[in-house]
Formats: sequence, structure tokens, C-alpha cells
Amino acid sequence: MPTDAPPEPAQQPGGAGEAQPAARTAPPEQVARTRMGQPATFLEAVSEALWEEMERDERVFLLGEDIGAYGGAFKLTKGFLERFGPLRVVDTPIAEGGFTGAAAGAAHMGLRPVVEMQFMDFISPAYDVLTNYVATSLYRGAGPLPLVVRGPVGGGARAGPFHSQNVEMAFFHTPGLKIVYPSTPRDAKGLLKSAIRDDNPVIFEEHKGLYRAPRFRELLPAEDYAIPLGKARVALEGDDLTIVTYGLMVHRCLEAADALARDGIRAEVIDLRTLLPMDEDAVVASVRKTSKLLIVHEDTRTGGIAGEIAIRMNERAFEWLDGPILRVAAIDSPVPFAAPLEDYFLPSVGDVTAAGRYLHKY
Amino acid sequence: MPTDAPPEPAQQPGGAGEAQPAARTAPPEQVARTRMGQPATFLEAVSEALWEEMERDERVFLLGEDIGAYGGAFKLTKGFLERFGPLRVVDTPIAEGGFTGAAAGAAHMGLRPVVEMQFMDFISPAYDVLTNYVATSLYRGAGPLPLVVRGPVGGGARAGPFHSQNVEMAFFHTPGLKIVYPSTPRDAKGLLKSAIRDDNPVIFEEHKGLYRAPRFRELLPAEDYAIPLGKARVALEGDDLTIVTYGLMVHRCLEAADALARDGIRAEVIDLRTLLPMDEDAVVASVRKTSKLLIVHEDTRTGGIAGEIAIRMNERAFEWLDGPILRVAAIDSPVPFAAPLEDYFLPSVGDVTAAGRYLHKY
Amino acid sequence: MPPAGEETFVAGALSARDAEDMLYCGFQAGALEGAVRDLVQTGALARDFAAFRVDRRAVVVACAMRTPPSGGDICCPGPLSPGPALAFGATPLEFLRCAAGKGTSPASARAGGRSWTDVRRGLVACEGPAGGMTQVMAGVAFAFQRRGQSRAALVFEDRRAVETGRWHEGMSFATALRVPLIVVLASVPGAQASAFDPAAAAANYGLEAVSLAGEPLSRVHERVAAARRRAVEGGGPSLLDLGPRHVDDEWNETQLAEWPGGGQVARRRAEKAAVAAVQSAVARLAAEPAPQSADALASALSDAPMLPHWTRDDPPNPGARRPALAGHERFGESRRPEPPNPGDGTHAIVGEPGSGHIRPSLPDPPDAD
Amino acid sequence: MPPAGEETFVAGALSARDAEDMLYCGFQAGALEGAVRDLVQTGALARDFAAFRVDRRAVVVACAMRTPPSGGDICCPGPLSPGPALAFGATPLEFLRCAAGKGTSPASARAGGRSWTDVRRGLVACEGPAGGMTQVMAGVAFAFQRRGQSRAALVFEDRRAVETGRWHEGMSFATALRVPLIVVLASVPGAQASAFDPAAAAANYGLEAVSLAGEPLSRVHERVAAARRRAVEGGGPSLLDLGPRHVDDEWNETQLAEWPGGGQVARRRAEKAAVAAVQSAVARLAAEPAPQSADALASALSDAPMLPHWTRDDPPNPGARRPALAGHERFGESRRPEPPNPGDGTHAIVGEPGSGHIRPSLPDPPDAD
Ligand SMILES: Cc1ncc(C[n+]2csc(CCOP(=O)(O)OP(=O)(O)O)c2C)c(N)n1
Ligand SMILES: Cc1ncc(C[n+]2csc(CCOP(=O)(O)OP(=O)(O)O)c2C)c(N)n1
Ligand SMILES: [Mg+2]
Ligand SMILES: [Mg+2]
Repeated sequence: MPTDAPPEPAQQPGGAGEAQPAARTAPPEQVARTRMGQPATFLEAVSEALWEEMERDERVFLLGEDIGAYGGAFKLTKGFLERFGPLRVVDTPIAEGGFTGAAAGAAHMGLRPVVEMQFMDFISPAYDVLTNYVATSLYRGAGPLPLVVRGPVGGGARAGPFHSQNVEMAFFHTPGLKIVYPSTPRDAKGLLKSAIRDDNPVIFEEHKGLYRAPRFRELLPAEDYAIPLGKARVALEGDDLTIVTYGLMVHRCLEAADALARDGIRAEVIDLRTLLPMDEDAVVASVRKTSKLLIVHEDTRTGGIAGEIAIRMNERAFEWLDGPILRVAAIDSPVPFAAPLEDYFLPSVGDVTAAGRYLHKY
Repeated sequence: MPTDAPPEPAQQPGGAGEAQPAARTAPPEQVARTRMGQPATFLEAVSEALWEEMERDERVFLLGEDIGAYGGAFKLTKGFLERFGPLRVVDTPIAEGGFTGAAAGAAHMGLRPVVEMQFMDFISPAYDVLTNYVATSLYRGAGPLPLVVRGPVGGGARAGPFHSQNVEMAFFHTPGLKIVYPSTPRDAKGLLKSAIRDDNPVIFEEHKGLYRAPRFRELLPAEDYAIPLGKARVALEGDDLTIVTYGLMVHRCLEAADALARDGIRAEVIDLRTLLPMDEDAVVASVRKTSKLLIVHEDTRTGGIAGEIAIRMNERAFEWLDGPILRVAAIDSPVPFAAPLEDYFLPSVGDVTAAGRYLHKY
Repeated sequence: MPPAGEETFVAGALSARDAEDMLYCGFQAGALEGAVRDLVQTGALARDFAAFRVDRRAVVVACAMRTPPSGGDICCPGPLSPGPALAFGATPLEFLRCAAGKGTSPASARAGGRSWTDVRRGLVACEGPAGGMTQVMAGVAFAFQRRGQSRAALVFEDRRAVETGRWHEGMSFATALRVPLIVVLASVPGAQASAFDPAAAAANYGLEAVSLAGEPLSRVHERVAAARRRAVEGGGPSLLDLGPRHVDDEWNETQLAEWPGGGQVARRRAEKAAVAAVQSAVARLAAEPAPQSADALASALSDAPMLPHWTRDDPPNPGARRPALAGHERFGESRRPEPPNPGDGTHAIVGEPGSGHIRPSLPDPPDAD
Repeated sequence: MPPAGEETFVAGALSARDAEDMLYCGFQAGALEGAVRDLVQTGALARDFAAFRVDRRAVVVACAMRTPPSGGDICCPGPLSPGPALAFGATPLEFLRCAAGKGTSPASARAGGRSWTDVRRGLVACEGPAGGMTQVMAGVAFAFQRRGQSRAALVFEDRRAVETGRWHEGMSFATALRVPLIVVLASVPGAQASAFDPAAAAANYGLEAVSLAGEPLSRVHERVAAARRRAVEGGGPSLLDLGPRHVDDEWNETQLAEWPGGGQVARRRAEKAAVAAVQSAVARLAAEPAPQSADALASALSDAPMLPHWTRDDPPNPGARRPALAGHERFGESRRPEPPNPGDGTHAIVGEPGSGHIRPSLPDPPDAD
């Protein structure tokens, strides 16, 4: 094996020092909304957050399948390769465990990897490295491992059991991880920035149903802003009933709250935003005000996050409860493919409204 | 590639038809307790169940690392290779995902694989195939996949974060799986037999702290018996307070119940035995009697099984509750290695007793 | 080029009917490709299916596994590619039902895409992340070995599956146990070349990777049959690499003329029958009802209803979904046995292999010469 | 045998001090082996450590990575084998602390076994299931590539790691990106031979596996240095196979005599110093206090206390563990900065590499000749 053979040019790092961007190309369309003064979709907000964090901090880089030359399965990273070069937008083999492990190694060396799962369903091959190696690093004295694993989740896209999952409960039980699941473009951008700047590993879930839907478009702040992890948001104030939820379900719950309001029931809707660590104080405060708690999640019922919220409220707000803590969730089943089955499987506005009425009467 | 090359003899199946055992050797010591009229340890009970099911049903076979020639890391399958041959006691490569996937294939063909994880911590590389492929098989119309994944779990053995985990919450959220976690030799044998005979995939957890401890020895029924999955056991009757638990913690809770009894508090201890599906009716019945519920699990706190029990009791027994549903669990941390740290991390008899006293007074 | 010393293809080993089976399946694959394109245009199928292609050479591989004296082999078709499934007896209607999420039986409506596991007919569906089916099929092959049966397992993987740990763990199991498994790497057109050379990947497992790139159909058939013989005789797994696809090369005049039984009459007969079968499937699909949402409630466990509880003496539980519908009668309803439909293939029965030919008896087309 | 055309070992490239460093580390490894055996017998260490062995050739490999002009390399020692860690500056006391679960700093008491990640000194601990560290170290190597640094990553794996999908995914990443990673397969004595040939496994990734089985120490050193040069020059990863161990062959008279600077004086000086260092570590270990259980409560997150909540206006929560102790003051206590102990190595600092030699300056032993 002669050592003086020249390295293959196509595979070479950009230069001797820090990799330089190939050229200061114009920002691609999906990261230019805010600077053009236009409202951004959820997908564009995520894209803007990635772009701005990469411009702000050269340690930030992306890894994933087809994110470079192809621009990502959802075109979320279109134009990133041209701007930041192949050492910061890394096309990987189809090996989610392998590239998540590699991201951990890069984080040990002070880089800040953002791993894309093409669909978050494919995080399962990385379950081992995330729970055993990444989540335990700080605890083992091996230093913090700042890395973000992000990607599309959720049902409704007729994508069947392997491209529709919510993954929070696979990781919710693992000390050392944070889990973020935003519901609006504004939150998505601000929370993703915080996740990238956080010293802990963060799982970041983006609901496909929010990605491009025009009705969720928002004008985002022109300045650099970050939304702190671990803080819930009161999406709607009310004092008859607390509905705790997150992600796409926030919008279903707001619709249900509208319907309830027509019956004179004032529901408070809390968007958790960060699932782990959970903003327990926000839920406690609301439950002590309304004395009724309904939890709504898109993920399946048994072992869902509603349980943890229920026992925490038993621990901290039992005396204030005037009714059972109830939940609306998907049915205990893999995500069905056919449209009528999937619609039936997912929690609907009607489900939430019915549960809210029942609890209010209780 | 000539096709007439003779196969390598060492790797050949035993014969043309079904593999025959090498010889009817005498059963090894660890499966002979009951037939010798002696009490069996938990480990021996597991070993007996495997042996008897393999004798009863030729479709049953074992796969795992070092289970054959070496007899298993805990010597639980010592002598099995000699009796059942290499086609029913299969030494695998170190590839938990690979051999669990292979077990699924064998189950498609009507065999009944029992997979050993050398330590259940190493089930994490098989997380993907278990949750995506195995658990969804029946749902997808691909037929039931009868397979058991079993192995040692739990802390207290000074084995550090990678050989001490409890794995139930990694799978509790997955529809299509069952999870069993016995607390006594008698239950271990009877439940493992049911698990092997069950048409669904079953995760079967065996606490290392129960394996060899002489004080847990029990005389087992001489006849073939099976304990149905999904049925809890009232380990101690009482009407002041319900303690729901499972595995090694059953014994800690019984000790705590003794201490409480000295204060005149009659605790009812329910051993769940099967975690999924959960015997909710048994818990409901007890809570409606005692009106107080304490849940104790060795696994870490956040996202533990206590949450699901709490919300189910909200759904079905809220009117009967005279105090908050509380829990005693391990601290949210990987399992510590050093003895004083591990002891502090794990729930103790004192913790349970204190919580029981508090709840009784509430 | 085939290495020297290999046995040569004996056309006579194929009966005329076997040869025609292969033609029929190949033409069916082509007709299905066209039908899917049309259904995407009309909106009956999702846009995801626009890129749908069937590798005709994969059809030939699968047919070769069914050539006597074989029987009872199990095949896992590649992701989205129904070619091998057609050769193992799946019908175009089954494929279209899966794609459209139609049908009253669970698989087609629930899992979508490719949910046709039916071990009776020798089919295991490819489901889940890339690379994983090599593990599962290694276990199928192990079951044959364990029972001393002369059967083999066949699995198709995308070429990039060799990048996954799953694929390697499957290969490692298959090699260590020397099970009768044939792994075929196939690519859809335009597939990005893998960083890894399948030949080297095979060497890792002490195998020789047989490249079938550019080989004529008859040679593909022959190599598969040889790998199968080797596997059932205890020689262990094989890796066959179909190479990058060149659609026009794989099912053309020259290729077909060379095929035994590939004469004009037989070809036209097979093609007509295949096209007719696909047309009738398209028509039936349109007429089929959408699935009942009650099906979504059938349990993921074999022995337990999945309904949220709702009993009279409990406080009613609005958290339970659609309580008005949640009575147990309703679940019972969804468990009513379906009208028997043996060709449906969406209900798996674990047991012994079926046998025999998969093509319906074909009448000569009226215009046969 | 080394292939023809390879450059030959230039002993002069090693300074006397580098050569002696290697001797020192090798003797330290041996002394540690003996000390562990003794501590198991007295019950100070768990019986698990009875089988503890240090591969001296792995020590040589690690030392070769530290030979100038190298610097800033990162090494992940194999499971349980501290040899390479000693070469990268871990102390015998650190190893013994980890094994005994002693020490006041988090790593040694919390994770046990081998928790000495300290990238300042170039150490990443091997933790978790077999095969996984190849992935992590591929990422470390990527960081070097990304920054255009002349550094390389070194990872030791058990030979059976090649059976895991994790190892393959790590190799696939490293090869696809051509990162400066050197993978060494090592076995403890008695290791079962793998079903897989490392040379074939290497070929799978377009690499040539260099077998170091039976090679003299100087040759091992030379091959590693060559692989390192190749890696930092952009030539991509290498796979070195130390082969099955033959303990008596690897650190004997013949081997040592051939080593540059392996003359009697240097050898005795290094050996004496090494033995003394281990003895003093054993003595210090015995004197160290057991860890405080409060340490178990330090958070698994960098920015959040892990204590169960307990505030005055809440109903008190007996589900919270040991409520009497659970005040926030107590947590604050456990966050008090520890007395600085730069050589402790259990607190990782992410940043730039350290440099310089790892051996304390050694006085000549009194009986040196
Ligand atoms: C484990 C896993 N990760 C990700 C995916 C998503 N995925 C589906 S196809 C594909 C690309 C496959 O590339 P290739 O094999 O070259 O086929 P191509 O689509 O390029 O023709 C990916 C990443 C998957 N199916 N499985
Ligand atoms: C993924 C994974 N599975 C299981 C284990 C448990 N385990 C520790 S050592 C070992 C055997 C390793 O065999 P080998 O590499 O031959 O080394 P030996 O112990 O035989 O010397 C196993 C299975 C592990 N560490 N990682
Ligand atoms: Mg491609
Ligand atoms: Mg071994």
C-alpha cells in the first residue's frame, strides 16, 4: 500500500485549513422568505434555521441521506451543498446507526452535527447508539454531546406504517436526551436554533402535515431569535378546561376549542413544544386554574406521553382536580395506509370536542 | 462455483428429515430440580421451562450468543446443545438485530424461536426489527410471529450502565408486542411456557437479582403448568393501600408491606407479571377497594410504566381515589456502576415504606 | 463472463410450460407498469407510484427458483418491485389493491405498497428499513435447513442495502450457519452506484458474487438455478448481482428469441393473456369498495381486541375514541370471516409450501398462428 | 510477510525518548495485569476482572500513533484493554479507579470499566455494544478531515466486532468519506476465531487488511506509522489485524532486544519506573474514599438538575426519592467544583489536542548499569 499515492480528488477535503464554502451563492428560495418579508411555511422555517445557524457557527454541519446533491427528500436542504460545500453538507450511506454514531464522534471533537433522518421512522436503526452512547455521554464523564437528530414525522400523508410514525416515546424514557416537537413555523425556527445551540443531544420532530400547508404560513421575526427549550406556550387562554398537546394536534385542539367555545366552554390549550424536559410547571399552573385536564397526542395510546403527564399532575395537582385526567390519542395500531383507515386511526377534532364536553360536564 | 462440492460436514444439518437430538443424554442439573423433588431457583425454573417446551414441541428452538458450546453466559442452557443438537441450540454471530430478524423468518415458517439476549441491554440493536417488522406482522396480514426474546435485566449486580438496564419501556409503546416480567421461579416457569406457546411476539425479562438467590427458591408443580399472560397476581391482600409492582421489586414491596403492617397499614401488593397487555381490571378492582395507589418500578422514573397505570386509573377509578397516584422509581440516570451509587439509585424498601405511610395518612 | 468449468444451460430442463410461465410473468410485469402509469395520471394511485418500474430480469430470477425440481421456495421481492411476486403467484389485482389501499382484507388496506406475505404461495413481503429482509430470509432459509427440506429462500435487495448494518448482519447469520439463501442485488433505473462493490461484499462472507450484468435472460435463469442447487445441497448462501438496469436491454427481441419456448406463437399467447389479466385487474380495482374503517381497529395482537374499554359500571370514558361505536359487537363484526378468496393472498397461513404452476391455464389467443 | 515495495523501518525516526516511552507503557501494562490479578484475589476488584489481560502489541500500535511528526491523534482503546490508553496518557490509577468504582469524579464511579474519555489527551472510551466505536471514531476522523488537520483516529475492536452491523456501518461511513481512521482488530487470548476473514472484510471497503500476526514489534510500529501517514495524507481508512494473541511471543527478549533503545539499561529503567507507578497507584487506590451517593444525582443533562421536584406549596410528594434529602441545596453541593486534578482525566474537555510526552521524567534507577 504505497503511501504516496495521491488521494482521489473527488473525495478530498476542500483545503488545508477550515473548509471554505464553494462560493457565496444566493440563498435558495426556501431560506429567503423572511429576508424577503414574506411569510414562511413550516418547512421554510426549518430550512432558514439550518441556514442561519450554519452561517453563524462554522461548527454546525449536516449529515443525512441525499441531503446534498439531491437537496433532501423534501428539498429542505436544496442549495445548501452549493453554499457550504461537501464537508458541511454530508451525503451519507444508508446507515442511520452509522452516521449517527459518526455524528457523536464529530461532536466529541467540538463540531455540532445536525443529523437528518429522511423519515424519522428510520431513527430506529440509530436507537442503540442514541440511547446507549449519545444519551449517556455526559453522565459517563465523556463530556456533553451537542447533536441534533431531526426529520419528518407523523401521519395523514397516506404513507403507511413505515413513513408515518411519531418517535417521541422511543426516546422519552432515556435520561440525557431532549425531545422537541414544534407546532408552528415561528416555533420551529426558534426551537431548532436553540436545539442546535444546546449542549445536549436533541431529537427534533417535524410534522409532515405542517411542512407545506399554506394556512400555517407565518411572518417570522427578521432578527435572529431563539425560543428556549423546556418552555411550553399557552396557545389559547381559558379557564374551564386544560388541553395539553403538541405538534400538529395543537391545531386540531384549537379547532376543537372553537367548537367548545360555541357551547360556552373556555378551553385553555397548552402547546408543550419541548416534551423532554417537560414544562411541568406550565401544566400545573393551568390545571390549578381549570381543574380539568385533557391530553391529546397523535401518537398511539398505550405508553403515550399522556401517562407521564397524568402521574405528574397526580403528584402536583391532585387536590385541584375536579375530574379524571383523560386523553385522546391514536388507536393502538401501526399507522394504517388506506385513507379512511388512517383518518379513523388519527385523533380528530370531533374526538377532542366530545372529550372536552364530557370533561366539562363531569 | 461448482455445485457438486460436498458441503462442509461440520456445518451440515443433522439428517434428511427433522433434526434428531444427538443422544438422549441425562438432563443437566439446572433442569432437574423439579423432577428430583427439590426447590428450584429462578434461573433453574427458566431453564426447566425451556427444556420442557423443547421436549414438548419440536418447533421450539433457541438462538443466541454462546448459548450452545459455552452453555450461555449464565449457564442457563448448559447441556442443551448435547441434548437437542446444533439445529435447535444455535450459536449466533454477535449481531442481535441479525439473529432476531432471522428468528422472525423462522417463525414465518412455523418454527417457534426463543432468542436469548446475553444481557437484555443488547436488545437495543434489535429495536428496529422488533418494532418495525416483528410487532407489525400480524397487523400487516403477514401472519402471527410467535417468537420470544428473553434474557437477564436489572440492576444491583454492579454491572454498570450497559449490563443493568430494564428494557420494558423501550417496547411498551409498540402495539403488537407482549411484555412479561416475572417475580418468582413458579411464575417464571409458567409464564415462559405461555410465552413460548403464545402466537404473538413476547419480550421476557428475567431479573439477574432473582436468578440464583437461594431465598427465592421454590418447589415447583411436578406437572406441566402454564400461567396465562395478561393476568396479574395478588401477592399480598390488604385494604388500606394498593401497591402495584413487578419483578424484583415485588419482593422489596412485600418487605415494605411487612414494615407497614407493623404500623397497622394493610397494603395490597399486586404483581403485574405481564406488563403488556396489562391486567388493568386487577388494578381497578384493588384501587376501588383501597382508594390509594402507589406504583413501584425499578426502571427509571420519567416515562416509566407508572404513568400509563396512572392515566388508566384516572379513566376507570378516579371516583374511588382518596389520594394522588404516586410512584417510587429509580432516579432519571443511567445505571451507576459503583456500589453506593447504585444502591442510592435503585428504589429501596425504605422508599416504598415511606411513600406508603404518606399515602395512607393522606 | 461465466467462469470456465460451469455446467452449461440445458434448455430441455425447462418444460414448455415453465418457459411460457416466465414469458407470461414478464409480460404481466410490463403491462402492470403501464397500468400503474395510467392510474397515477387519473389520480387513482398516489404520485409516489409515478417512478414505478418492474425489473424483468428479477422476474426471470424468481421464475428460475420455481423451475422443477424446485418447489416450496420462499421469495421476498424487492421494495416496490412486484416482478418476483408475480412469478410466485401474486396477482396484478393484489398489487393494485396494495397500491391503492383498497380491499376488505387487512393487508392491502393497512400496510400499503407491498403487503402480500403469504407463505403458502412462497411470498414474504419486503417491509421496513432497507437491508432488513436479508435477515428475515436468512431465518426462512434456516427453517428449511433445520427441517432438512430441499427448499431455498430468495431475497431481492436494492444495491445500496449493502451499506446497511442490517444487510451485513443477515449475511453474517446466513454464512455462519450456511443456510440455503440466495441474495439478489437489483437496482431500479437511475439508481446511484453504491460506494461498495458487491463482489467484495460477497468475499467478506467467503462467497463469490455472481455478476449477471448484461447477461442474456437464459444465462440469468441458469445461474440462479445453479445457485439454488448449490444452496439446497448444503453449499450455503449465494450473492447474485443484477447490476445497473438497462431497461431496453432486458426484454427485447434478441433476448426473447433466445428463450426456450420464446417463439412467436408462445410469446403472443403469453403477452395477450398477461395484458388481459392486468386489464381485468384494473377494472376490478375501480369497482372495489373502499375499506371499512372498522378494520383499523382489528388488533395488532392475535388474541386481544384493541378497543378502548367501555363497560356499563365504569364512569364513561370520553378518552376512548368514538365511544358510541366501541361496543364489542362491532369488533366482532370486523372479525367476521371474509368470503373465501384463495387467490387473494393477503391472509398468510404459516405452514407447508404450495406447489404447482402459478399461471392460469391459457387458451390460445384467437389470432394465434 | 510485508509486501515488496514497502518502505522499510527507519529506526532513527524514533527518538530515544519515544522508544523508551513505548517500553515504559509496555511494562506498565504488564505490571497492571499483575496488580489486577492480586486485587481480584484480595476481593478489592470484582471477579469479572480475573480474565483481565493487556495486549502489549496494542500498546505498541498506540505508541506508534504518537511518534512525531504525529500529534493530536485520538485513540479509542478496546473493551477492557487499557494498553492503548496508557500509551495516550491514562494512568494506572485511573484504570484501577474505574475498575473499582472509586474516585470522586463522575466517570470512574458512575460508568465503571473504562470510562476515561478525555479528548484533551486523545482518549475516547469504548462504551456500549461491540462494534459501535468504529462509528464514533469515524466521526472523530471526519472532524479532522473537515478542519483540514493532520490528525488521525485509531480504534481497537475485538475481532468478532466484524460480525456486527454497527462495525460495517462505521466502516461504510469511513470509506465513503475517506476519513483518516485506523481500525485495529485485536483479540484477547483464547478469543474464538471469527467466521469472517478480516482481509475479506477490508476488501469489502476497497481496503487492504494488513495482518500483523506474528510480526516483530518494530514491524508493527512501522506499519501503523505508515497507515497513519497514508490516512492524514487523504488516503482514507486502514484496517490492521493483530491476529490471535500469543502472549509469550509479544514481549520477550528477542522482541525487546530488537527494539530501538531496547538495550538493557533503558529496559531496566523503564521497567522499574513502570512497576513503581503501578505500585503507587495500588496504594493510592486503597486509600481513596468510596464515592458519595450524591454524585448519582448529578444530571444526565448538562443544564438541568435531575432531582424530583419538591417545593413548599406543593403537596409533598413521597414518590420523590428520599424527600428529606431532596432540597436543592443538596444538589448544589454535588455541583461544587472539585479540586483540580489535571492528570485525573475523567473530565472531558472538548477542544484542541494536548501534546508532548506522556511519561513522567524518569530518574535513572539506582542500579542502572
Ligand atoms: C434504512 C432506510 N433508510 C432510509 C430509507 C429511505 N429510502 C428509501 S429509497 C432510498 C434511496 C435508495 O437509494 P438507491 O438504493 O440508490 O435507490 P434509488 O432510489 O436511488 O433508485 C432511501 C434513502 C429506507 N428505505 N431505509
Ligand atoms: C452487541 C453486543 N452483544 C453482546 C455483547 C456481550 N459480549 C461481551 S464479550 C462477548 C463475546 C465476544 O467474543 P470475542 O470477541 O470472541 O471475545 P472473547 O470474549 O471470546 O475473548 C459478548 C457476546 C456485547 N458486548 N455487545
Ligand atoms: Mg440512488
Ligand atoms: Mg470468543
